[in-house]
Amino acid sequence: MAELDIFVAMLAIPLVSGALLTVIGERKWAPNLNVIASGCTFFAAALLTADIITNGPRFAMGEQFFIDSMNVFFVTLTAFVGMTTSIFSGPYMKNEHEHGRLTVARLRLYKSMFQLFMFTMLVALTTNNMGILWVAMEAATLTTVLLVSLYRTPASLEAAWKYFILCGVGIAQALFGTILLYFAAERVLGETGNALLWTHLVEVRGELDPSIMVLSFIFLLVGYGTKVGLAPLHNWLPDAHAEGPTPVSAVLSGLLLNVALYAVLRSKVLADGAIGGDFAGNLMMGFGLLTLLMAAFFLGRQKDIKRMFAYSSIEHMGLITFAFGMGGAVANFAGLLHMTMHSLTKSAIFFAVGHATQKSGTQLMADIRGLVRINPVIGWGLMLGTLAILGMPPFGVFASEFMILTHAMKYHPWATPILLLALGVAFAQIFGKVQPMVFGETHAKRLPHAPAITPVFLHLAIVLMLGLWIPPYLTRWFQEAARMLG
Amino acid sequence: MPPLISIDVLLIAACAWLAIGLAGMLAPRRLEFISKTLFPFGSVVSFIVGVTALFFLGDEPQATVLAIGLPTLPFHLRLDNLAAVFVLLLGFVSFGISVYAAGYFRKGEGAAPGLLCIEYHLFLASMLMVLLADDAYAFMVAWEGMALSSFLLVTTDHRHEAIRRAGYLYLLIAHVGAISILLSFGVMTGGAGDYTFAGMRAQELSPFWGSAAFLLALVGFGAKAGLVPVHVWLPEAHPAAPSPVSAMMSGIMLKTAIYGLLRVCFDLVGTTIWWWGVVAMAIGLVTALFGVLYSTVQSDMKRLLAYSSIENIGLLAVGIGLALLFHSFHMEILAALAMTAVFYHCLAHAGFKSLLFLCTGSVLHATHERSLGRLGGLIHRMPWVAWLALLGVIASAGLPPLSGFVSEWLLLQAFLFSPGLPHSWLNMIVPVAAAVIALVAAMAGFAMVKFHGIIFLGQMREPNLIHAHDAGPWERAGLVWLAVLTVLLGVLPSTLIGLIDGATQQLLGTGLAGRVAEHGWAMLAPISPDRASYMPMLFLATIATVLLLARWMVRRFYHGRTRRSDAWDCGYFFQGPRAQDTAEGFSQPIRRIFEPMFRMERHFPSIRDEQPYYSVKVEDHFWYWLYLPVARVADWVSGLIVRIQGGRIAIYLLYSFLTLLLLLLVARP
Amino acid sequence: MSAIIPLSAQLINLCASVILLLAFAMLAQRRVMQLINLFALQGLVLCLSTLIVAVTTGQHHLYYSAGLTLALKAILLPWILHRLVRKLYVKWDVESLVNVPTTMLVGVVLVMIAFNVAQPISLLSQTVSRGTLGIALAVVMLAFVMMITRTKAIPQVVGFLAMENGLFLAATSATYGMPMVVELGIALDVLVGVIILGVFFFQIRDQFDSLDISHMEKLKDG
Amino acid sequence: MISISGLLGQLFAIALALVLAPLLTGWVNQCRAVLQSRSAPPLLQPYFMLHKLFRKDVVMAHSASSLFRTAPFVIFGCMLLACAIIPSLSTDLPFAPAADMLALVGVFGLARIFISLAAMDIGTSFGSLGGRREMLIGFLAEPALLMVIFTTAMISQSTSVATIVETLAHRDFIIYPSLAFAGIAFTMISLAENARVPVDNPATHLELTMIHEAMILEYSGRHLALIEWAASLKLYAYSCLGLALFFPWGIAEKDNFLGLIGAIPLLLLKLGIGGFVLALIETVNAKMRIFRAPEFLGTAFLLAVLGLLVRLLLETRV
Repeated sequence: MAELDIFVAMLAIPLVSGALLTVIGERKWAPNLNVIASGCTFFAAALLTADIITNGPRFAMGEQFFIDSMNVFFVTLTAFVGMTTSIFSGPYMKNEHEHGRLTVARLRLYKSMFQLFMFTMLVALTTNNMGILWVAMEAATLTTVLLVSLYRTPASLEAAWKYFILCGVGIAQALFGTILLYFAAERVLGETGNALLWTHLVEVRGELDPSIMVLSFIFLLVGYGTKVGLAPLHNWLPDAHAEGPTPVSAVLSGLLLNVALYAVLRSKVLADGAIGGDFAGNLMMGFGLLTLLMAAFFLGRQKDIKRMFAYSSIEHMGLITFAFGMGGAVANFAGLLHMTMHSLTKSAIFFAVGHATQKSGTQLMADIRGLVRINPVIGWGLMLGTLAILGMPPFGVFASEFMILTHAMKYHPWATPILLLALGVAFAQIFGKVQPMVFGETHAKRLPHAPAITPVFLHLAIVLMLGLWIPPYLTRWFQEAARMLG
Repeated sequence: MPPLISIDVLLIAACAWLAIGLAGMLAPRRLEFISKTLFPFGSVVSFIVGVTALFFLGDEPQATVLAIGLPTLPFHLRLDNLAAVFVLLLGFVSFGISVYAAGYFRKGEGAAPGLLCIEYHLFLASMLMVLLADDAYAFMVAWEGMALSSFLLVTTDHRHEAIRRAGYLYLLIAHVGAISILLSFGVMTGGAGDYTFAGMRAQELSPFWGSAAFLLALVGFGAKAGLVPVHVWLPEAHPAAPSPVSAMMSGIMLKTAIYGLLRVCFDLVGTTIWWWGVVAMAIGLVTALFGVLYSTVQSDMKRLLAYSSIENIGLLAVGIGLALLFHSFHMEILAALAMTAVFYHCLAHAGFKSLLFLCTGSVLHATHERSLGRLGGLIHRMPWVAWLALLGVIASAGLPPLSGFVSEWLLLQAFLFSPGLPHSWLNMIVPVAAAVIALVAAMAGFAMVKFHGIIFLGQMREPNLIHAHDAGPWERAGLVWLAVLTVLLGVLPSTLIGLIDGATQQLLGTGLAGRVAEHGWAMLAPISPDRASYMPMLFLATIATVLLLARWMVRRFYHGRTRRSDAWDCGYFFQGPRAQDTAEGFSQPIRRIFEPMFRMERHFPSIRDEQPYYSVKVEDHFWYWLYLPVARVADWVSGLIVRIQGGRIAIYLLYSFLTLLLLLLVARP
Repeated sequence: MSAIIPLSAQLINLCASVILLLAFAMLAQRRVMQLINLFALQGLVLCLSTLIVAVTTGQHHLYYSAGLTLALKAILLPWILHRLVRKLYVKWDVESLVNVPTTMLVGVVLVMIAFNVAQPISLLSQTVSRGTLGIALAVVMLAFVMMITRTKAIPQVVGFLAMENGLFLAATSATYGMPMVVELGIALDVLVGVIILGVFFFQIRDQFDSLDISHMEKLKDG
Repeated sequence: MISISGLLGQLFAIALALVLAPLLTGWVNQCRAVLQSRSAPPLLQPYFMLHKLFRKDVVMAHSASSLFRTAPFVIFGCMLLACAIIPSLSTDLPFAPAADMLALVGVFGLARIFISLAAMDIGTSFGSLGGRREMLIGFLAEPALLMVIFTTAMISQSTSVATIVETLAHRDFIIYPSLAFAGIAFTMISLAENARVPVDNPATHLELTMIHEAMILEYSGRHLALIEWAASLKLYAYSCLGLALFFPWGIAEKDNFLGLIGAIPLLLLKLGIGGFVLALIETVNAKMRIFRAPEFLGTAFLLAVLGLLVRLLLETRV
């Protein structure tokens, strides 16, 4: 079975290369291996996607893994952003090394953990087992904890510690939720090992006991929600984003949050089936709005650029959660689209931010000035990325925000003022801070290694294209996924 | 292959602009190539756009659907008469501006030429798309694209903090406005979820929701047009931009907001309630009065013009309000009169304001000076610019026989025949509104005399002005083209009203063309010659004849001898340039009469001062009444909310715990 | 619900109660070594209770699960923690943000809440150990409180691990344990987590000269 | 379209204006001198002045530009156009449709802008002071004038001068209170616009109080002559306008040649009385400080608006 091989390859490449990099990560060509491995992963993911598009959903490794149109889309996205991030991190990490901020050993750690992180995320996305999903999420936390603390500065340790404890506790709650889910499922499916398999659960979701599922969903939402960054569980997120190396911030924002949200979505589908009504949806909408509003007001007091964009990620996660909370084909479509756009745009922004902070030697926004004058490409990348993330057409973020807003106007008009207030405030705050960084005068010098600008513009080009034209097969794919989410 | 229809031509034109912009990116530093090849190409496209619209006017609407956009909502485009009037404006005015721009951009000023080229042409293309858009998504994309590209153009010279601030303020208010517009569209779909304009037209809205849509649109488009109190960005952004861009923003972009307002009020909402007109009129009057008052007291030539644009937008809003009022009472002829005035003023203002902004551009290039206090006497060095600016000034002051007068005349005519409205209150208010309009028109004259007199006339206030040079051939050509437009609009009102009448008919069901056409091209009598008429050609001819005849006769019967000498010094020894009125001095009466309208910081010299000086800084009340309080509240809320992130992990855990507990106790399906 | 509760169930309930008691004891404990010992004891009782369920129901994988608990939670983790405490010369006193009586009072309230929340569900369960679901939830919550109130890194981690104990108890009480693959995964995660934490402790002490997490309040907005 | 008689009438009206305008100025000066117990200059003094000025060389400042030289002709042209439009003898004027009342105000505005710009052109302190003050008076007087016109336009449902005059001249004798308000306002505006006491003093050369004179300080020779002539044309135009609006009786209608003949003495009589009244007003009033002028004109504006409201309130139901 060729498809199976592709799938196994996709999981194996990061795992093996992660292990390999642990051993030989100090070699000169190790960064290239990192890029090549990520490229191969993406290639495998693309093949897998092509296969799923033509042949429909399929299982792998017994029933333990299941690839359907919903997660294959996340898989491709994850593999793609993983690849571009690895391209970006090459020169970035070299510069960090030359600045003396990272030793060779740490670089090795970085590369191997990056690959393992990719592995855990791909597992989390493709697993059919809600338990394995939990395990993979926890493993993703562990790998990223090491990545966040890579600099070993007091601040990065503090951030990593908070990240570990808060997400550890959060994920423990998700485990409780998973146990309750198993409990509910076991009463229907019996004591087989299949009771946590999502494909089975979906079939019987109507029969799951509602009172258990209510508790289960609350625990799952609070648990995975911590990782998504829903307010008021988000406190780890800005610290971890700000203090880790920038490529890590990019994948955290661009991928990890998505994967956590994916876990919430899987749970929601089950909860919806069991509980009926809008219980899960309403909870998510409430969390989404709260998160959105809070993050928007947080933005105003930020001094650190990565921290600010971390809050922007929280804000967008709030918006996406709200969209999925509304439910229905259109809102789910919009939510999925927005996840894609946010991943691509935010990671592009972090790429640009990474180079910008390296150039300026600081993450303090007040000290970063005149990027277009030292490096127009990076400056414009940051400017366009920021405009895109703020929902300026013709970038794709606007397309999804447009759909979310219009859908909200139709079904939940009361929420529109809150959404708009938050979006307006976010615009004012972020743009007001980014503009003087990009424009104006500067005294910064050039860097020893030229920045990798391809990823930034590749991402932005895709976002731009999706804002103007979504290819039909992508539309079909989104629609199918949206339908699965109910 | 189907024949090429107007909308196709326009689409191709938009693509051509984009292509020209991208071509600029290929060689971003080659100024000669960009300014002497690409910009002229762009101007040719502009001209084609204008001509296409000219030939289209009066035809049936043409629609098309592009395969881009959202999967559920591809780009719908439609060219109808309303859009065509504005496309006409866009094409012909931008033609002049592009020709001018070909000679304007220099080396070493602001951004790379290639960047300017792409931003400039993107701006043009997005404005065209705004006019063609026929669904909410396409409209918003084009609308924000327009805001974005113009923002980038405004911040071309981003090294100055003030310009960055201006750009920020501009984009922020534009964005808030866009949100409001989007909401308005949302309301107009009436919950049906059909975001095409056709879908919106099909909806029957209740008065409440209709009013909501109207008010949201008024705020949204008002933010772009510069209606009070969302005008604050305009006097900052317009002066900050390079002059061709200022011209384009004031001349064309503001009109797209008017277009949007017309589109919503008369086309999409479907119903009209009389008080909408009153609201629009009231806001318009306040805006006009505010704009003109502030324009008289400015000391920066481009700010002066920017405030004058606010004034003109106010007049347009008044016209729209009046049309709404008449329309709601089914007084269609009068509504058509007001509407024609609106269209005409759009065209007229686009022409003369672009002309004036371009003139300031030439002055800026020649002198590197924007402050009125350092200019003067430039008519000797740059006669072309000075005389062409004089045309703009006369038109802008609303004086015959140029374009500004025609629209003001039409507007006042509409006011004059307003009695007969079924509300006695309205009957009282309308004349008062007319009085305010009259005041505004007269004060516009004051501001314009100040503008022209202080820049071009008198003695040079700074010695280096002697090195100023006149505009180059490209710039001159652009200026002449716009001046010609201004004159044509002034002297051929009947013909032009006949042209744009299709749009009036489309919106109101009736137009003025029939009545106007009866009296031939020379005479404008929209209702009947007994009631009111205006023959600009005769007007112009009489003055010209008298002028020439008087000159000839004086020389024939007496002589034409002239001698030069020093100016009479009235017994004062010192009569240097410093003795002339300053810009501040010129507007002193206005500041004195309308003192409460301004927020002034003045410093008066006292007897004991070692180095006495006088200074005055005029600021906008709205900053202190509206914007700063809002910013302060937002900041205060931020201050409260960030306390959540106190840094203590125990507290974070507590949040998590309490959330869980709360959900366990409270959340029930 | 039958009037006579079978012996096995009585034993399980007893074990669960002991676990709850130990959770309270940990909440009140002021010495770090004692805290670790209490945690080990909790692991032991948890293992015992799993074993009883396994014997009663004959579920094979529960034996493995009990063995895993014993190895990991009663022996390996306490040992690692002990070593860490000794190597790091941690002060033996444990400081609490809130005084102990208040914490206990809060704990009692939480237990009531946990029981109330869990009761309707536990009735649905068919396992012998179903009554203990409420206790499991209470243990989770108490561990949570412990994490909130402790200012040092190690007690916080112990709290975290105690929470895992609660979860494990829940798993056995409600469903006779999770599928084996999941349990293995969880165990692996916990182990790796603790190892990473151990590494962390050294780094934290190097950087902050202390394991007092009140030093780690620099990253903030408010 | 344009009848020969109409054209002749038009040309006659223009010629009459050119001839009568300086005479009116002379008459006002004479009346004023008599009222102020001075010995009067000859009635024809303005003609002598014009002749003298036309003969003289022009002395121009070095800083004078082309605009400075063009302005007098434009101003003269504007005023002549105004006189051509305003019916003095007959309403049968072919030029009348060229500009209605609104355009008439526009013509005055155009002239004002040119004279102000010309004043600023030399770049002396007095010139710009005069220009500024002229614009100040202008922007206050112009809306007030428009309001007066609105009042009359509403009565006749037209802004065409001819129609208004015809309507007002041939109405039944109804007392229009609004016209009283409008009349007072119009008088005040005329005083201000023609640089008369109490707003300005045409005879003054005291630098700090002058307005009109300050603007034309630099003019000499033929240019000054044209400006002076234009000033008297303006006075004539305003007088005729006032007479036509408020005392329209006797102005000939279309195709009424006899009426035209009868209208001439009547016009002279009315102008004579008007000139005397003007002189009287100038004599009994003192010149105001320049900053009282806005109040004065503001009052005129309010009166005009009041007139309009009165018209709407009291007269529309009739």
